[in-house]
Amino acid sequence: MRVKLKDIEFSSPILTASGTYGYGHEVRDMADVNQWGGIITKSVTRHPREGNPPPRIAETRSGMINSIGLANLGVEKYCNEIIPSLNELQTKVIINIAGSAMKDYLETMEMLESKNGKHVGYEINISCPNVKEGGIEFGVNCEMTEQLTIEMRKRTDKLLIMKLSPNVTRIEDIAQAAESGGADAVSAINTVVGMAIDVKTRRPKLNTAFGGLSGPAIKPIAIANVHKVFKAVNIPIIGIGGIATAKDVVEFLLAGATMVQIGTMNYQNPNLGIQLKGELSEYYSQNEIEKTEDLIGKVEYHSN
Amino acid sequence: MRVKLKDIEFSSPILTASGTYGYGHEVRDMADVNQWGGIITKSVTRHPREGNPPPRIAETRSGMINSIGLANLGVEKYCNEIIPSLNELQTKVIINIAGSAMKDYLETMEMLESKNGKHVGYEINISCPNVKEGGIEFGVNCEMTEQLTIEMRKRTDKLLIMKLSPNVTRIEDIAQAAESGGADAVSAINTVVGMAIDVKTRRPKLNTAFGGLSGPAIKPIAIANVHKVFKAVNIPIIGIGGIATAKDVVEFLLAGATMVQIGTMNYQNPNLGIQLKGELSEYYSQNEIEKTEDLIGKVEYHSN
Amino acid sequence: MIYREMGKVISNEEIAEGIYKTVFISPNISSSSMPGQFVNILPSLDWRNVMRRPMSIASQGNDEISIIYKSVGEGTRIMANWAIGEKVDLIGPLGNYWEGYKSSFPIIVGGGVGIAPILNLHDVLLEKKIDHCLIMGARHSGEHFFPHEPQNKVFLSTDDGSLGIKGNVVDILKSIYPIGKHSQNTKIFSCGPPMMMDEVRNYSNENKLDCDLALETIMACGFGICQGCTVERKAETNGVHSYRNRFALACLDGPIFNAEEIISCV
Amino acid sequence: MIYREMGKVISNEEIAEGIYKTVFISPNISSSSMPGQFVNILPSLDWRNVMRRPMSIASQGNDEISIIYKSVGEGTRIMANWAIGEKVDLIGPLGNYWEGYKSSFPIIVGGGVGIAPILNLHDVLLEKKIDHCLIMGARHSGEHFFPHEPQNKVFLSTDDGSLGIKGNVVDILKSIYPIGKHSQNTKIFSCGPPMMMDEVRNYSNENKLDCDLALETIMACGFGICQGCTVERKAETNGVHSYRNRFALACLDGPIFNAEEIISCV
Ligand SMILES: Cc1cc2nc3c(=O)[nH]c(=O)nc-3n(C[C@H](O)[C@H](O)[C@H](O)COP(=O)(O)OP(=O)(O)OC[C@H]3O[C@@H](n4cnc5c(N)ncnc54)[C@H](O)[C@@H]3O)c2cc1C
Ligand SMILES: Cc1cc2nc3c(=O)[nH]c(=O)nc-3n(C[C@H](O)[C@H](O)[C@H](O)COP(=O)(O)OP(=O)(O)OC[C@H]3O[C@@H](n4cnc5c(N)ncnc54)[C@H](O)[C@@H]3O)c2cc1C
Ligand SMILES: Cc1cc2nc3c(=O)[nH]c(=O)nc-3n(C[C@H](O)[C@H](O)[C@H](O)COP(=O)(O)O)c2cc1C
Ligand SMILES: Cc1cc2nc3c(=O)[nH]c(=O)nc-3n(C[C@H](O)[C@H](O)[C@H](O)COP(=O)(O)O)c2cc1C
Ligand code: FES
Ligand code: FES
Repeated sequence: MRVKLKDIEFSSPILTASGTYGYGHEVRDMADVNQWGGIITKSVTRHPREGNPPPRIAETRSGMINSIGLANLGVEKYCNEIIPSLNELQTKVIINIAGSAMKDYLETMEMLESKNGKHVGYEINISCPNVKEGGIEFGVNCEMTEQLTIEMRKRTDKLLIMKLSPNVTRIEDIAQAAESGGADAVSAINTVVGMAIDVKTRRPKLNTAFGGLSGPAIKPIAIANVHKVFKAVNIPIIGIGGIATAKDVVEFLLAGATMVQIGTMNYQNPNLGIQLKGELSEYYSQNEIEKTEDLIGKVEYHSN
Repeated sequence: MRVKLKDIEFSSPILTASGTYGYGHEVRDMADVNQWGGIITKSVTRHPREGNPPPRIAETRSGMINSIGLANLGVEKYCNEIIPSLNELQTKVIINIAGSAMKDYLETMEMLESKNGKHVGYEINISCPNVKEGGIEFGVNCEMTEQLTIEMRKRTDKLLIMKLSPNVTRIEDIAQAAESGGADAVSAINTVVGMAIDVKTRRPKLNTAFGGLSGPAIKPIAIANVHKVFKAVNIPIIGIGGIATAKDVVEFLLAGATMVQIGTMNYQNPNLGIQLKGELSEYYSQNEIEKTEDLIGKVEYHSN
Repeated sequence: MIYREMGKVISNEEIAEGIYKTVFISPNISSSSMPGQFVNILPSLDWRNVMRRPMSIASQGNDEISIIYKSVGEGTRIMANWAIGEKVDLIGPLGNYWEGYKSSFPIIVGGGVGIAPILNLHDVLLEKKIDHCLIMGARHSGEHFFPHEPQNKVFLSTDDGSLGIKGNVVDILKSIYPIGKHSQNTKIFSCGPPMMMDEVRNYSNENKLDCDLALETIMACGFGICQGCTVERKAETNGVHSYRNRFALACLDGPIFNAEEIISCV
Repeated sequence: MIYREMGKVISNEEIAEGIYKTVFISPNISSSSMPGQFVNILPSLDWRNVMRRPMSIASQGNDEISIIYKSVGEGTRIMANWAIGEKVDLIGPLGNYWEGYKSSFPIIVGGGVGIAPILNLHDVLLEKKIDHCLIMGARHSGEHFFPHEPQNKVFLSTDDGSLGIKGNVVDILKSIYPIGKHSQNTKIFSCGPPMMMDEVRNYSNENKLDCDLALETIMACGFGICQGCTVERKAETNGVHSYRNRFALACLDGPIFNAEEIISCV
């Protein structure tokens, strides 16, 4: 069950997905947070963000769409109010950073680096529209992704994970850009652009009209993207999208993921990642799998 | 319920999606095919194609993935064996054409045009890898899409509909390319790239590993794409993706579609399009909607 | 403390047209919950939607809790068919609770699916012998499951006049307590459909009454980790604001908000 | 003619460990179906998966049809819980049917979930008084619901020897009819798991016997419009081939294929 990213060992390959588990302490009554392989925190930005007006979420078939809008305290308060409580966690913590301009990302990381946080790394959410480039997301552009990765790399020796958007023609190109920029790993996928309309009121079910689709509905899209990236890069991949069962975790590993994250299904079952850790370990022993590496990328193509 | 595309009137805005209703006669025992607004036939290509080896389909949460591989008779046999039976249908027929090089598409259309088919138009599937361009799909490239549309336009006065792929960074750009190439309409979306792995056998659930995701799971993605295209072009849009209920049809109309297509759910209920026509007409009278145009694009944004 | 507990269904009945009441054995939630709080429910163990279904607690005590709900969609349809003995995955108690009723004359107003938290408060007020007025609205008599007893300050309204007073709950309010005719310490507690809540809020404003409203927003988690359940507050948005200042979370900061505090009831 | 018909469940029982038999009133399908054909089933009216579940018809006649199935997943779990009187959305009869049994000595071989179409054929052969041999395999006695009657040429096998002959169906075949010991007109009809079918095919080959196999592929529609249910045939692939030549459709061209004709049983 143990798995390593660079020199960091995680007790299980199962992490929380950013934005779906708060800062770890919200669920303490219902789950022993330290049993997760690690916690990836809600995106933090350079300045506080109040997020989008309601409604921010809507249910869809086997999934949901959201447009939370990166609501967060901003990195200053984060350093003072959140880091101390993260430091108390016994599991590995990865801080997710978002921004809308290169400068924001870099300043945010610099401030986080200047604190004595026990966090082991950063996950960089590059699916936010870049204001400077006229609203283009970093995550859809290879040069921007590579440049951002290079600059982030200069500023930290901790784990550096670039989180990829599926809303692109060729995710493998973006993954390669992250790799050549010096990322230690990539994670995939962030949410898929989606929209729903209430036919009664004729209003979009989200205030912002468009949002991000997540949950079991997108699992096949996530598996496809992970596998494409696996064929394109040599750094580890963290698989994300629709995980609900231990079989889903194995499916991501076979597709090429070294670790996975659980998002939407935490809302239904805040103990899911811990439960799946147990089920996965059972699966390993039943199928005589000694270590997670024996599964990673081990999908076997049909021969025709 | 009647709706027009250019000068062609359809008795209902509900069409069959290509590849999900054969050539119309397969279901004659269970559905009065002529009650559909129209039939869009399975993609035909220049040469016969045997399609991909099994397994070709797999179920996923609220959806399915497929890699049929455009199995079809080829346009010559199509002209001789299929067109005569299509000519007997009392509903409007649109022939879907696929290809892997410009030449294929054009020859296929020329041969179809040379027959006295009663079909009212063509839907062009541009989501197949272009062999000349090294496997890039027409549908992901603006210039290729525009060029193909221009050449197709020269060869027919019938309806010309370009079918858009969602597997691109900016679908609106491709839609604009189709519009400036002279398309009468665009349809969206084709399937979303997806993959699933059988954890027992470790084999991909599809022989080709990757396939296309369809069904209710993708509806939010389809609605988002239709709405993006609606904001970008002035030609009509035919909405496709996960339709299962009359409310779903209305949702697509509100998002900007003039007509819709039903795909995957035909497999469960081959009479669905006819049933939804009835339910839609009830919905119109209950909500005092006089004509379909009163719904098209009438989503009302939240005001903040 | 929030519990995730398998509640055992000990009764499940249609108590009015399309309105159901389920009683669970759920000791932890029962002993720790307060009127106004809610539970977040997995309608079935093979539930294929991603969201639980939040329901106010209608009563608690003796190891039991109850909920009262309208069958409006897929989840509530499954709930209406729960069998006796079935185990249901519950998370609760969640949210804040009714406060300030001890030092006031409470007028408590419920309608639509907003009757559960109001009935819960009513029971507590009866138990604590706090004089109060209960007003309940419905579309017609079939939707009521409670007697109209003006003598006990229990008033029912129906849109069609088929039971109690014809009109909506605010029509009743106005007829019993015309504008300006309130004692100083009257406080309104209300839960119901957004339109009704807006009217109740306007009435309270006109009467300069303190008013607490229990709002229903779409919720994914119910315990603060999705940030989806926001309610817009009249908070300063310029300057340095926290993310829960202007957009409060209905599951943590609510579901009960002071009427003065929020922008709208939708 | 293919019908979409609401079949009314008149019985639904567990006839062996995890194996269920359901009888429907379904007049149209009953009167038009032949042994070997199948129906495509919507497990419930609020079924949220996109595919129906194909099941062979185990018997037909008197306005009734029956199916026999193993509870292996979500759909069959719902089916196992159908109540008497429930209406189930069926499409059928679909596919081709067993042929060539009149002019032969049929050996019919079933195993796993492939017992329904074999039992159906058995019944027809009994009715038509056609002498034949029935061989049925299972893992252990609990999965059989039929007597082992060698005197009537009905042989059961179990992997663990707990009922009938220890071994698999091909072990039985070999023991009753050693290689080479067949009369000229023997024909094998078989349905079962892919591994078993492969062994049966090999046995038939060695004995130069005609052999028809009913295959189970994943199906979306069941009536020829999805092209998903392909079985690979030994057809020429060079030159001009039609799309149903090399890759036949199990729902239209099958589910029954001659063993010689196909590449593999998977
Ligand atoms: C704190 C809180 C307490 C509630 N208490 C009660 C109660 O005591 N009794 C009661 O009958 N209902 C209550 N509700 C509303 C209840 O949660 C919804 O009616 C229920 O979720 C609908 O589920 P469904 O699957 O049957 O409907 P769906 O098919 O999902 O939807 C039917 C309708 O219900 C609306 N809806 C769906 N989810 C929610 C939600 N989370 N909140 C509000 N509306 C929703 C949808 O927008 C739609 O219009 C409460 C909601 C909240 C947030
Ligand atoms: C023509 C035909 C006739 C059949 N007749 C019978 C029968 O008489 N009795 C019987 O018990 N079963 C029969 N099957 C198999 C039956 O369709 C599957 O067992 C059933 O669909 C599983 O549904 P589920 O939702 O319970 O399982 P799922 O949860 O969907 O899957 C469980 C397992 O069943 C497999 N499966 C799913 N769908 C199919 C399918 N369409 N065909 C084959 N395997 C599938 C899956 O790959 C998986 O391994 C037949 C299949 C075909 C194609
Ligand atoms: C409500 C919600 C909020 C999210 N917030 C963030 C975020 O702040 N930063 C981020 O990188 N991803 C965010 N995500 C995306 C998830 O981390 C994850 O990539 C996605 O939901 C797919 O996984 P899932 O299907 O398991 O949910 C959010 C997802 C949801 C549903
Ligand atoms: C089995 C299958 C085969 C398909 N074949 C074709 C095809 O030949 N040509 C084409 O343009 N689209 C094809 N499609 C895509 C559909 O026309 C449609 O765009 C897509 O399935 C989304 O709609 P749905 O969710 O309603 O199925 C196929 C889809 C399926 C499921
Ligand atoms: S419902 Fe998730 S934060 Fe309130
Ligand atoms: S199952 Fe659809 S074509 Fe055979």
